[in-house]
Amino acid sequence: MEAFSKFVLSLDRRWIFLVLLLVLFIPIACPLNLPGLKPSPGVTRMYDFVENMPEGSTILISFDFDPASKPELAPMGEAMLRHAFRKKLKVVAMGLWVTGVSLEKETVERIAKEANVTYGDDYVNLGWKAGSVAVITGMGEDIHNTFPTDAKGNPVGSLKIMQRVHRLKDFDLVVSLAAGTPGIDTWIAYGSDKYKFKMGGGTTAVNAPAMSPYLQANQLVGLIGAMRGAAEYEFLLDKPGDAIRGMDAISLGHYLIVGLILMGNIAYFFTRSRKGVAA
Amino acid sequence: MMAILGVWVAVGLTLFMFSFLYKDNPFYKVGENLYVGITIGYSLVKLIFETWIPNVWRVVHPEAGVWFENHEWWLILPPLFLGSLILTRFVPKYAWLSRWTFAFVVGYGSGLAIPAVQKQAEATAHPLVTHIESFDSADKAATEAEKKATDLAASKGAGSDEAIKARIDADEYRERANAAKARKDAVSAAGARADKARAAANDARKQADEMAKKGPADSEEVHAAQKKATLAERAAIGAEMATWTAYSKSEYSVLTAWGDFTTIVLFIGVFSVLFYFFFSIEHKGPVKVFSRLGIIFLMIYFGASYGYTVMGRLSLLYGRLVILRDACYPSVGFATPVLLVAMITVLVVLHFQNKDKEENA
Amino acid sequence: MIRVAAIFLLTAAALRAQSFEKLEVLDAPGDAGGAAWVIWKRLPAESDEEGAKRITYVVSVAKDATGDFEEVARFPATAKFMSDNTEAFGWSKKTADWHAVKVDAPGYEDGSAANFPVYAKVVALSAESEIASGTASGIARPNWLTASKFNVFVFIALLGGVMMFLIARARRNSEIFVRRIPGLDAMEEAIGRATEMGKPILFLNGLNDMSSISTIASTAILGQVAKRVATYDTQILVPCFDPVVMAVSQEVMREGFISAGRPDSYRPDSAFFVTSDQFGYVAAVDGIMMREKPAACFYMGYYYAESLLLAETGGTTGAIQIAGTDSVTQLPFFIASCDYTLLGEELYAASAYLSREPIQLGSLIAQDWGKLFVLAAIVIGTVLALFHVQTFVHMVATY
Amino acid sequence: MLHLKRTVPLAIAFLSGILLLIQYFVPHPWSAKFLQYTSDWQVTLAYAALLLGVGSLVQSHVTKARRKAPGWGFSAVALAAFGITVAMGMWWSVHTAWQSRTDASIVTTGSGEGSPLSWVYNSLLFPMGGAMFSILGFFIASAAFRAFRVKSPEATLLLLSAIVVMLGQVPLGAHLPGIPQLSAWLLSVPTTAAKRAIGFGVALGSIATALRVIFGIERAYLGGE
Repeated sequence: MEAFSKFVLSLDRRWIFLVLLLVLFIPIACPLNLPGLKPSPGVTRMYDFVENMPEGSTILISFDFDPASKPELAPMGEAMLRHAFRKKLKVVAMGLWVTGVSLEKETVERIAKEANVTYGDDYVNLGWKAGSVAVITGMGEDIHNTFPTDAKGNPVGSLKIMQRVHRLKDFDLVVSLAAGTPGIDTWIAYGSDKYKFKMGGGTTAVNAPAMSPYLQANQLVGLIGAMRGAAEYEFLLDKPGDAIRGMDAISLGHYLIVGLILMGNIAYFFTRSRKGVAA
Repeated sequence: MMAILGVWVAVGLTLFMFSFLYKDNPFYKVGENLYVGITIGYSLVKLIFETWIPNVWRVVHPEAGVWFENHEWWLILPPLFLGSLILTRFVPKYAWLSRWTFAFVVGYGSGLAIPAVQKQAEATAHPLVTHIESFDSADKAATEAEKKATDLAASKGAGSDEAIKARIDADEYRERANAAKARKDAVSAAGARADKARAAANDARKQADEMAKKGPADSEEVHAAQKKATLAERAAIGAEMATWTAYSKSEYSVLTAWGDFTTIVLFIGVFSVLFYFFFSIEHKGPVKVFSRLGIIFLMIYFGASYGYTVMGRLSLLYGRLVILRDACYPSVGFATPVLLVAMITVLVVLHFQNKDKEENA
Repeated sequence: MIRVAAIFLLTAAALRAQSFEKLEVLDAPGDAGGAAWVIWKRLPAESDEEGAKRITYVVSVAKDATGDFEEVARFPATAKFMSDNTEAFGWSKKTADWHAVKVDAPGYEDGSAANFPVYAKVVALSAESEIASGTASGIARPNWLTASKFNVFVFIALLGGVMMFLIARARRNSEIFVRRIPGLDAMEEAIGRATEMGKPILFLNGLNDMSSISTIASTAILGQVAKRVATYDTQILVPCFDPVVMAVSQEVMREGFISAGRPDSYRPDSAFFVTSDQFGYVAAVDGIMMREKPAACFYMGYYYAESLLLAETGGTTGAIQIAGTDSVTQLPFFIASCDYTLLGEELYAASAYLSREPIQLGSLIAQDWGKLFVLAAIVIGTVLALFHVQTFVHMVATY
Repeated sequence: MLHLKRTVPLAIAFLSGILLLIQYFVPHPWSAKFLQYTSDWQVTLAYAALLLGVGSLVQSHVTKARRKAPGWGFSAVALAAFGITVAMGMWWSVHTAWQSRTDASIVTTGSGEGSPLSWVYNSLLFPMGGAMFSILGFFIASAAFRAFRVKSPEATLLLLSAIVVMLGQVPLGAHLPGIPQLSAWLLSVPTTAAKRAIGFGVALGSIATALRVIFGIERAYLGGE
């Protein structure tokens, strides 16, 4: 026991780094699907809303984040796209953050390819346009005016989905996956409050507490909070992805830290009691 | 080509910075100095094009100046003057002139800070014990007040001050009675919703069980039905909880008592922590009891906040690792493994070299 | 049924028989201009709730008496009273008898400092009839004072007054008791240890610029530290996040060395600029820590997410670490990784505590009086709230 | 001379402080304008401040490199990185301005979309910043290991509340009886109380410090003679 205490108390912190690195890497290498995920009300409400949308409804997903928030928000986008394509909904994607344009494009194309849907008929990518608030209010009046062409340069009027939607009100659901401002609050203040459409949201751990009042006030049909929320959505969707893996990794990280603290205290306890006897 | 180069550079620099976790080493030093050099260069360029040109240059050369449209041109003189004073620091003899600018900056910050912090001082004053008025008593009080108002209006005239006052009082009582009624109604409404949700959940569960009995228990439909039942049950529990919440708002219950307890704890916490911070009294006697209580609150706060942040920090780290994983594939030329192996090799060689040096010395 | 019909007829009759007693247009007090209040006394027909429910008010405004009146508000008589707008009309009970609607002056532009005339009309509609008021007018003007911030002014004036009084008293009688602050006592010890070990001291001013109060406080502490460093003849490193903070640090340290009587050992390049990028700064400072292996690290001022990156690296070099910050979110990390942490306002108290100058200590005691005031306010407010008396809360509320 | 060194700066601090303070109580549009101008001045002042910073950086690295002090090569890296970044930014804006001489507004694109600096930002600054930031993940583990020990009753509370909240965060913890509720309660009640009290103290302390600056009692920032 003495040897153990000595070892633990003089443990070089670099060993902790190495173990933490391995623990976080395990789920990346091979998925674990740790049990215990319990969907929160916000995520359940969001999932149920999409689940109950009739086939052929249109949904707008706005990717309002940059690569820094990718681990938390990109999985939400993937899960929602998968869900929408599975329910045969028509998806329009866009983004308000210029730094997130390429990420948005890559995500949408990858999931569309996976779901085997066709561009223009099943999904459209409008891309990014400068102005945030002006973009939202412009889309509230006339989307074709705000986005004359899509991200690929096609005239928007030539796309089948876009012939059905002309203003934000025409969408059955608008979702903003946002890492800050412009984001959910911008969409609510300048969009849904004024033009009256259904809004859903996804956000990072840091921003989630600030957004939850919108959920309580029913200004959002649902709210996905942080990587945990994304994992819960994937769980409801029955399609484990990056978020569930991430949640596994982060859970393991938490267990490791708690374990380290306990181990340190056991070691500390033994050295202390020994000293007590000696004194 | 530029994109792949970008990936290699990004992965390499990430690994350079991470190598600090092992120990200070040449890779980290390169990364660190690159970082410092680039950030200063970057902010200098941004400053020139985003501050100097629009705010200063354009005012002197009015083409499409942003400032020029919004401000009078002479308004750039004070900042130009104060800015030049900062530059006197390059001339030691006149360096003291820069103090004028510091005085402006510090004074400005102080003047701005005073009202800004005032906003925090909104009081924590809440009743420590919730008093919930039942509808019956509120209704009684309202009826009485209304009668009094009518009587006064009859005896002293509707326009008299006393009558107006009585009428306003009566309105207030009536409002309170209406609120009590709304609370009462909310309980029964929530109860009805909960019953409905529970029934739906039972139905869903039954259906799922039947399906499992009939068909192969492992089929996808059964899974879906079971999942649906679980979700419905969860919704029912939520609805039942909502009934409870509504109930505890309409009558004093365990939940209300818990709320009061929370308010009292909050009150004691604010009180004792503020007490801990007093500078002019020594921490002994009853003061010690309070300040120790304050320390307890502080410790819980520190622990809880620390624990709460772990999630966010690990997510960040995980995100970086995913980026490193994404650079493992052939499409980007195996950037992560190649760079990792190369770096480890160099570090091992350096380690042995240093060891030799130490032994020779 | 008969009762309802009777009330209905009565109201209709009453409304027909009455007219607007008083209608006024008032400048909205304490604003930047462009807004006015249209107020009028409740009609007698509103005397009971049923009657009030039947009346709808329509308010319209215009630029001049003959101009086009534009409808700006339409609402039932059960809503919009003066008493709902306490920031403008105060808490008197009488205000419940007046309706009040805030209107924008026609033609007003944001930021305009001119006066705008407002002409207003009100019409009371019921199913049976409608009565129109006459036209009232007023001027919407920008104001120089606001009453709603008066409590803030009183509080600041009180605190300033108490501070001046205590400073004056401290000048006469320099015996002032201040409790021990272990973190600050440890500073002296840490500087001594650094001298013994022949290693430098690292002092950080935080990541805010010079206009932030935390930075002002941290440079004041640096002055005290520099004095001791000069006496002990220790080396000090001050990597800065902001160039102005760097220059101020140099001035402060020079003064410290001079007052310790060793102006010749002051080296201006001991305070130097690193970069104004958050993590670039951290990378460089962490590097300095690993190479210079300081005997003591002082983290004073305001910090963001980098707190733990700095303090955890400093901890592994074996330095004594003392942090002081008013950044509430970062305190837990300093607590976990530093030997001593000055919590919140202790940072502001530090330079007074270290300098032991009576004037400074006097102002420190003023902070205690302020806290006493806040404590008293909370207790009084809580007791009154128990009896549903809101007056006190109204007095301290900020707008 | 002493007046210029001492009295004038104290007067400037007093004036700017008191004017900004009065500004808060004056709703008139001119007051808002005054606030806007003075805060714009702060932004413009930054140009001179940064030049001071650049001077300090170049000076310290050049001395190191010239003296060939140990590790001077790394100083050369920093200087080169600085020089190349500035050169690239300047070249790009001059280049684009030349190409579209008719449109003067294009001159502001020193770091705009598609420029070399935006590549530098995405491929160099962003990964390095992200990597430094994510090192926090490692440090939060090692700091917890070293700091959270049952050394005293207070330290025990620190440790217990940290563990409860950590367990409350992970999915499995939600199944431990009482943990999620306790965790939420700790975060909402004692935490709020402590934060609020610290906030009061900080507010009072900064008002007091600000008043000291305005009235010239706190003058350390001005240095000595």
